Amino acid sequence: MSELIEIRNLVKIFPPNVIALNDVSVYFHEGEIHALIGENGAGKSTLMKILYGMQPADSGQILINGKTVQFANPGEAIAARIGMVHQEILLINEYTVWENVVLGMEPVGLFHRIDRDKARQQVRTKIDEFQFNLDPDARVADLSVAARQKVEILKLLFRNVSILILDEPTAVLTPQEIPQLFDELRRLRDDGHTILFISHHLDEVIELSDRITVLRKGQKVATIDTKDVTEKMLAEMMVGREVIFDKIKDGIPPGVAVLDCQNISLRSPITNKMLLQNISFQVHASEIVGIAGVEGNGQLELVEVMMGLRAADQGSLKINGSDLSGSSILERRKFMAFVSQDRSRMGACLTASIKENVIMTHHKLNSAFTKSAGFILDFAHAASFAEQIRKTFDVQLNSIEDEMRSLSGGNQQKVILGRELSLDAPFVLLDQPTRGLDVGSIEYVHHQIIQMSHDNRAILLISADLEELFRITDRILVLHRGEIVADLVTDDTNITEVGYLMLEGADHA
Amino acid sequence: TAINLDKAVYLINGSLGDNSFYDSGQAGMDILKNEYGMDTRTIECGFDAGQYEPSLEAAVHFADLIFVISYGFEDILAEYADEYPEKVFVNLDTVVENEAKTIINVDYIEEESAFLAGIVAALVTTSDEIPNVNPEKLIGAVGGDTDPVVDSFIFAYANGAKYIDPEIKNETKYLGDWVDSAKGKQAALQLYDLGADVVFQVAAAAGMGVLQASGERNLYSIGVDTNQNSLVPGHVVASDIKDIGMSILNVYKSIADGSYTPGETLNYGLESKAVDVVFEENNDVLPQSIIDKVSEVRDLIISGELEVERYVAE
Amino acid sequence: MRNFIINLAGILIAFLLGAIVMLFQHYNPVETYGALFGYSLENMYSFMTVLKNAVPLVLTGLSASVAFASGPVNLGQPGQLLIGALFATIGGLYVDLPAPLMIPFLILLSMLGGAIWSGLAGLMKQFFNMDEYITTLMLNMIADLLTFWAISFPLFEKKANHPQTPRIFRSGWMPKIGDFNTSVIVMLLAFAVVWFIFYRTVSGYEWRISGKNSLFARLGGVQIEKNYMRVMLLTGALAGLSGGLIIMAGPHRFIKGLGANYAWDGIMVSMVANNAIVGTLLYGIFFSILQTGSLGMELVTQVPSELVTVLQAVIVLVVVASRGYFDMILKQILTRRKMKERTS
Amino acid sequence: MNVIIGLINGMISSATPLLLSALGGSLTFYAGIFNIAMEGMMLSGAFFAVLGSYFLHSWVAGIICGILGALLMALIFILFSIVLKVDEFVTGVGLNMFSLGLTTYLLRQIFSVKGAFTNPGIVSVPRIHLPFLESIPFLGKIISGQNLIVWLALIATIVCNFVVFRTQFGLRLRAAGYNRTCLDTSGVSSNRIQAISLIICAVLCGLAGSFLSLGYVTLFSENMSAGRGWISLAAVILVSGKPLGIALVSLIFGLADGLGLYLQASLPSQFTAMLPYVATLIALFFYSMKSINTKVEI
Ligand SMILES: Nc1ncnc2c1ncn2[C@@H]1O[C@H](COP(=O)(O)OP(=O)(O)OP(=O)(O)O)[C@@H](O)[C@H]1O
Ligand SMILES: Nc1ncnc2c1ncn2[C@@H]1O[C@H](COP(=O)(O)OP(=O)(O)OP(=O)(O)O)[C@@H](O)[C@H]1O
Ligand SMILES: [Mg+2]
Ligand SMILES: [Mg+2]
Repeated sequence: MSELIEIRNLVKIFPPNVIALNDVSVYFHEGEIHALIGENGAGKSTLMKILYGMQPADSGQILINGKTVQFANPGEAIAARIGMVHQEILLINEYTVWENVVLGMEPVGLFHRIDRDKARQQVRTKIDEFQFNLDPDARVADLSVAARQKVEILKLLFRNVSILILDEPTAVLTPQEIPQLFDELRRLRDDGHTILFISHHLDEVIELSDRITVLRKGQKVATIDTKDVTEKMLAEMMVGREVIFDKIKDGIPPGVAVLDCQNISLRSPITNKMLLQNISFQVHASEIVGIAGVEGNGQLELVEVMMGLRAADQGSLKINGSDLSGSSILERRKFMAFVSQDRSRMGACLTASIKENVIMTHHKLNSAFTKSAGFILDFAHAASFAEQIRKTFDVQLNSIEDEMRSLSGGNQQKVILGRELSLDAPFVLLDQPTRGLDVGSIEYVHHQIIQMSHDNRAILLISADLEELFRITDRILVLHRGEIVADLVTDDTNITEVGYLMLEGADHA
Repeated sequence: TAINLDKAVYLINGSLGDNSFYDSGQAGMDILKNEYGMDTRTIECGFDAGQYEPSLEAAVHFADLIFVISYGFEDILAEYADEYPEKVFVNLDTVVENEAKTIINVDYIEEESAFLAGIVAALVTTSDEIPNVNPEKLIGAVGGDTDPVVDSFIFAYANGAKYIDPEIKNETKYLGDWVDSAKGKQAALQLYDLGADVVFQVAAAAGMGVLQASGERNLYSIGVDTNQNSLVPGHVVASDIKDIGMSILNVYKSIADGSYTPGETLNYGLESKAVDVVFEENNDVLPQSIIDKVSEVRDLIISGELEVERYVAE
Repeated sequence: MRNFIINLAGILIAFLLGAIVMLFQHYNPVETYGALFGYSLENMYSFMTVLKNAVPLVLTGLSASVAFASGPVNLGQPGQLLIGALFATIGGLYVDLPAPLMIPFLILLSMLGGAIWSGLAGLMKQFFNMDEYITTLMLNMIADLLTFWAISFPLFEKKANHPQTPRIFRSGWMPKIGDFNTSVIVMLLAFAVVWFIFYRTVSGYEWRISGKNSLFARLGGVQIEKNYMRVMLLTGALAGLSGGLIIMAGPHRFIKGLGANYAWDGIMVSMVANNAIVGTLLYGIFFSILQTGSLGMELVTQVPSELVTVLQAVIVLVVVASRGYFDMILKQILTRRKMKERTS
Repeated sequence: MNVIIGLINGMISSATPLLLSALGGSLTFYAGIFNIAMEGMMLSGAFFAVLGSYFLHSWVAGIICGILGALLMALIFILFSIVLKVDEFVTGVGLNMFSLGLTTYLLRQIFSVKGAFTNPGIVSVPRIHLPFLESIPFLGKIISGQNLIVWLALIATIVCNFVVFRTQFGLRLRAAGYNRTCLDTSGVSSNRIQAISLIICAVLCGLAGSFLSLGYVTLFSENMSAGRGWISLAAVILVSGKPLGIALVSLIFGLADGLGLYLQASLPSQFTAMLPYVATLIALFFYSMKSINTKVEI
């Protein structure tokens, strides 16, 4: 194997004080699958973005086939046959699959009119060539996340790239979808493509990759052949200490029913499709109930209905006997803590200070945060509260007056957890709380969730990560096409069964 | 008391560039500067209430002779005139009395010239000599805004037409705008569509659109404030002028030779020639009979035999 | 402090560009700028004039800043100013109270007027989901025509030569202390109140957060609709107040053209100040210096007034652009320093 | 009859500048630019059109100069908003002010007048007379005799509709507005697309300005765009940029404008002048009600 890409002494600094890459040197062989792992903020995405021409490096060199290159924009990288699928999916929802795929390489006819038939045909050929099972005319907005990811990859293949960069491609996939992706990636490798991929799932890394590079805090720890390592070794290299992955939920007997959802239904006003159908379940004190399901099967809608962002067409929601079905969000927040999967839109205000982020909701519910009959904020109290969260949750930060976005994702999540758990609500709604977090942070969050259950709280955990569900829940509900198709006791089921239910629903079980 | 005539200020509440009223005053100032060697300044307040007082303050510190157009700021002008009795304030187009009775006012009797404009319009619309004129007894006017000065023009214009033939009706459109010439043109076109043969514009820059509309329709229009007859040759039949510049010169001369009386109000009507209807450069579109008729009425007004009703804003 | 220096540098660059234009036109820039600042700052009278003319700029600027920073795109300051002025005028024409009552009464009335006008846009948003950005623009035009009608007909001063109302009762005039117009005190009070509300109260906190991320605020229990309406009403009241103060401090009557471009200039001030409350006050005064001083430019050096408009435009663009540019340079410097630190 | 024909012709001529600048605005709207500089571009276009026509004695030169004048504004917009990353709204406000100051200043410097410049030496854009169609009753008087730029506006509408929804550029244009990072990572510079959309916008606004100063009337007056840029922005937002929708809204607006002048017989002119703005509010009401019914939370 020859060295296809060589990265020499790359340095990238984000002022004022983040050194995202600190003298990183690594090389990638032609025709290998090379995994990049590391904790959140280790610099993985940054390294790949620099390679893809999305960000300039502050110093260092990139050589491709021995020649120094410097891409000013992704267009140049694509011309050099490098393509990247981003951590967050970058597609245009309003466009169809084929429009997304051909964007930037459209076949045109007279007057630069897009030759639609030809474009469709070309896309269909690519789809067939790689056995992707996609409809070129489907609108991306209507696709599942897995399908969208395929569209992203298809888009790169359409550009005939030989080097594919995939930033956390499995984060949004179900267990059943992952092997399919891996098959596709292997096939690509065998075709001669080089694949660089980032993942936090060490089992996947070991299964798929040929070699692995570990980054920690902007520096390269090592590049190793996959056959020489175990999951445990990798985890330790990443975080610098030992990590355990066993089931940690202890079987404390559940208490009284705290959350009681009955017959919640929701119909889409646009398509008239049932988004939620007769959802009924209970969560008891000290109990952790998981909701498993492929993304897009009603999780988002369920969260919206429960939080009061959207009114259900029918059904009731009670917590500790109080009917909250028609209540305002504020009323609900007296009973519910909420950690969302979308930190930047729902979980935090990134451009406000950390202090201002932690007092949200508290400022309404806890009179200690305000003075003069609730009109004036007590900033001294807010500051001491923020400091307390920083200590209790071990948040790495410079100053509580800094903007929230100056924190890494993991630390942002800690701040959010701190805020929500301090609310003293009997019920906690967690929507993919560990999404995009690294192993160390996930472990921390899991222990916090267990801790909550010890405090007698009722917890509902929505997660696409089955391992997570099996690790910390008492019961698992499976959501399929807006319906709860199974209510299983975690100890009496297994990953395969749940995975099957997620994909096929109850009818086929 | 001798006042210093080296410098003068022209202070206007609006902005130059109306192609008529304010600009005509500026022409007078330019003569003072170029022919009499004065150091002159013009201050434009752009209708900004906050600018008027500081501008007046600046003016009194700059010169002893101050020409002002004071619409809306009559009170401040009176205050300043009382505070600086040794300075000469010449207030153009309105009448402001201060306690010390020092302000010289120039009041234009624009009704007299607009009356003549109405006579021209009436004679045109009833003419059987002028090409393209229909028999309908309808004339039109386009005003910039509903504004007492505009209304006094139109009031007298309609009266002038009735003086010729009581059956003549006048239709008026207001633009609500002084710069939008496209809108001015549209209003004029509507008037022509209604059957008017001649339209009088009282709309400053927006009125240019009126004049051009007359060209497009091969019909007629009457200009305002300055001689606009040549702007659309053969279609602007006359212009109702208001020569502020000339009055500035007149007042200057009376001050220079000491013949002025502080506190006097000068009424400038047709007799003074500061307001008039002019036909020069109109490409001789009008038959001599019309011009003669206008001269005849002008003489009647000047001699006092015919009194033109003054407009009173309510 | 850093902010202050960056802004100052931006202003200096803008002036430099202005100077180049003047040189091209054969005006002496030193003399011209001397006249500009001389005229606005050289004596008490001119400085007091600057302050008085800053009142509407700062108040409409605060209105825009609070609105933009809280989310609603209230561009209705011009209309709200006019309606506020109209309300104060009506109050001042028909009610005669002793001054200590009259002045607060008219102030409140003008705020009410502005708030009604912005509230109208707010209601259209709440009930019909009509974008306030368009409704406020349209309401500006409608307010312009409505007030013009009011001063031309029902409130018209008989025998006036110009569309205008009679003067309001003397008790409604803002008192003057020498050349100092007390409307400036009202402005400073309003500034202090707005600052306090925005940075110290629960509502202000909720507005600021909603302005940055409304979904987050909503999920946090903030009642977005209620706050939206409150912001619209408060910002309308501020713009209305500026209209009322123009009447009470200035010509004491509603005349055609009143308010000129103050409200649009205020919106511009808030943008140059990046919607910061203190920045709005400072830039409001700064633009008042420019506008007041432009008189001096014209009088002393005869630079035509259009050039001042051009200069203002250049200042707006360059100050904002240079702020971003300096930020970039600062980042580069920090990066370089960090690089050195790293290697040593 | 004459009155109705007049009203329709008035509607067409009021609508033309709005339509042209709104089409420009629609391109920048699709490109994801919050562009309020149409007013300034149109004004600059109107001034330079007169300048070109007067000194070069040709309306073609006038239109070209008008377009160049608007392009000058677009280049400044690109410099500040795309190169220097200044907020688009601020850039637009600054630019509109700059355009007003510049045209007024040049008017004084070049033509030595303030306010308005009109001169028989300005060559206006011709009207297109269609002798065959002229004889058709009613319609003939509408179809024939329209200004060349009116026809250009009609063609521009069709071309814009085609370009936005059918061509390569259109796909990229809309992509820039929906998700510019996606476009960038597809290998197409979104900055470039945005810059091009601004340039085309300037061409259209330059035409709109030329229509104002060389088409409908033949003169330049200070601030003669008189708020049309803002109205066209409202039109763009009202129909979310769709070119055919813009054409309809512009016509409605033009009709309201002319109707307002007619209704002065029965209402004070200030109220009739409100008609176009009230019409906009009503249109917005229906548009918003439609979208409220299909609105999904968040
Ligand atoms: N516009 C921005 N301005 C400043 N910092 C930013 C900006 N965008 C991203 N960041 C930085 O990026 C980080 C978040 O980046 P990213 O979305 O990749 O999260 P992450 O690396 O996944 O975080 P974690 O590893 O903790 O999960 C933050 O630490 C922040 O410092
Ligand atoms: N645009 C940015 N501005 C400032 N800081 C940034 C920016 N992007 C990334 N960072 C910082 O650089 C560091 C590395 O970020 P990077 O996104 O490369 O991490 P990562 O390894 O991809 O993490 P994750 O696994 O969460 O994706 C982080 O500390 C992050 O805060
Ligand atoms: Mg990453
Ligand atoms: Mg008079």
